[in-house]
Amino acid sequence: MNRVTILLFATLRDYVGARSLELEIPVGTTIQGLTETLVKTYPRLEKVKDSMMAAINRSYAADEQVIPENAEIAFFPPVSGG
Amino acid sequence: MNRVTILLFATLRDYVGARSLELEIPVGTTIQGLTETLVKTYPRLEKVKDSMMAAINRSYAADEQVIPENAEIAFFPPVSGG
Amino acid sequence: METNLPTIVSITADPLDLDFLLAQITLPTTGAAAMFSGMVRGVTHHSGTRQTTYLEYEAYQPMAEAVLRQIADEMRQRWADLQGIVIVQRVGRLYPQTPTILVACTAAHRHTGVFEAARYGIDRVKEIVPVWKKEVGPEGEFWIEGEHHLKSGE
Amino acid sequence: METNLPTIVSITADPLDLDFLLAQITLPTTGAAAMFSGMVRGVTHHSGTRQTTYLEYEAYQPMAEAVLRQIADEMRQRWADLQGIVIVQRVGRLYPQTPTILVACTAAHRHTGVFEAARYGIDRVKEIVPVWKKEVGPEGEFWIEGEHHLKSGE
Repeated sequence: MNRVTILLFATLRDYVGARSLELEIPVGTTIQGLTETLVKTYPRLEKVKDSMMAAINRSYAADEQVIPENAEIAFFPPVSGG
Repeated sequence: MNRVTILLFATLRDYVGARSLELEIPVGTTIQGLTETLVKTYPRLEKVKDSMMAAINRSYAADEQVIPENAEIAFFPPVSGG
Repeated sequence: METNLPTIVSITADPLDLDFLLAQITLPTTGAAAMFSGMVRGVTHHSGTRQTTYLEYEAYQPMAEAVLRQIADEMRQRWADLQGIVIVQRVGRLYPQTPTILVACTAAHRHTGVFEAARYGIDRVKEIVPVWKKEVGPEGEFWIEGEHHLKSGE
Repeated sequence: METNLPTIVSITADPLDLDFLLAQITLPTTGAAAMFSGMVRGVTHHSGTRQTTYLEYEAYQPMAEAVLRQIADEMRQRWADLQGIVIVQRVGRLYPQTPTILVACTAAHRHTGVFEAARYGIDRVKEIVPVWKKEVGPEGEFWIEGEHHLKSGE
């Protein structure tokens, strides 16, 4: 198993009810796989999962990207800075 | 006769040797006419007279414009602010 | 690309000091600066009128600063004459009429792309920097979501 | 054109205070500002390298302020969404790396022409505002002449 940190921002934090999670995931899990796992655990994510963005170790990550060991993963809605 | 004030800026002030002049000019004198009078009196203006700009009462004035009574006339080289 | 050219990127809770930041990117050879600043609107006219009491800005700070640096690099790649670049995003609780961001760039002369570069910089900030704002007003609070969905490679 | 929109034009010997000036043109409905600032170059690369010790700026002040106001009017005519406008030209003895001018304009949003308007403003300043500068350096002093010869109607 691979132990990862998951950071959540803005609306996603409200939906999950936490700023961060520590999770054990199977080696080889992709961003898409982790997203599906989270949506099962936190059903309120269902309605925003198509617009959710992900980062691995502080870089944007595509759905199919495999999560490396001990990664810092972040999920967030479309950005609105400026 | 028409009594006018003439203000001079930048290089023109150096060529004339004064910041301002008080002059009596014939009624009906144009900017071009006044320019020719000044060039006769201050020959160093000869080489810059084609690029000299003029204002009457703080507005840009064309060569053919007639100078009104008691006007404030200004002559200056192309501007270089900013 | 010269390596000693100043690039200042920051996510900060401190007020923006434009004069100070501009001085940081003014070299002996600098003659021109283009800048963009955004502010909190207290009143927004957009299909009706909305009042804003304050905005609460939040950032994924380490990633946000890395992305700001990436944007500065993109600006330098596109406008080779740029000298200094500042991109500073303020976060925290920000009230109407408060500057929230400064994007600034300098060059020897003004016809070098400084205006286009500053505009590109703020456009990219709004597209890819992980910062979010929650709007708080008389009718409650809600997160503002951006409209940009990233394409692969961004 | 609304008449209560702030327009600040000035020829001044005082240092430019960008934060203060920006605040003067930030309304409750303002969300974006584009700005241009010019500085004295201490070193100019242009067919060789020239050193500048300082510039001495001179203005035909009352006419210059009237022309600045005319330029602000032109900006408003061309970009109807502009809210506030600042055009401040500093004069006197100015040393390298000192800001000499600020052209700034605000609007509710950034896609309203603020960048184009600021650029138009500085271009017009350099064309028609009666201000001149004398450059003083190790090889003596000389007046810098603009290249723009006015066409009728300007």
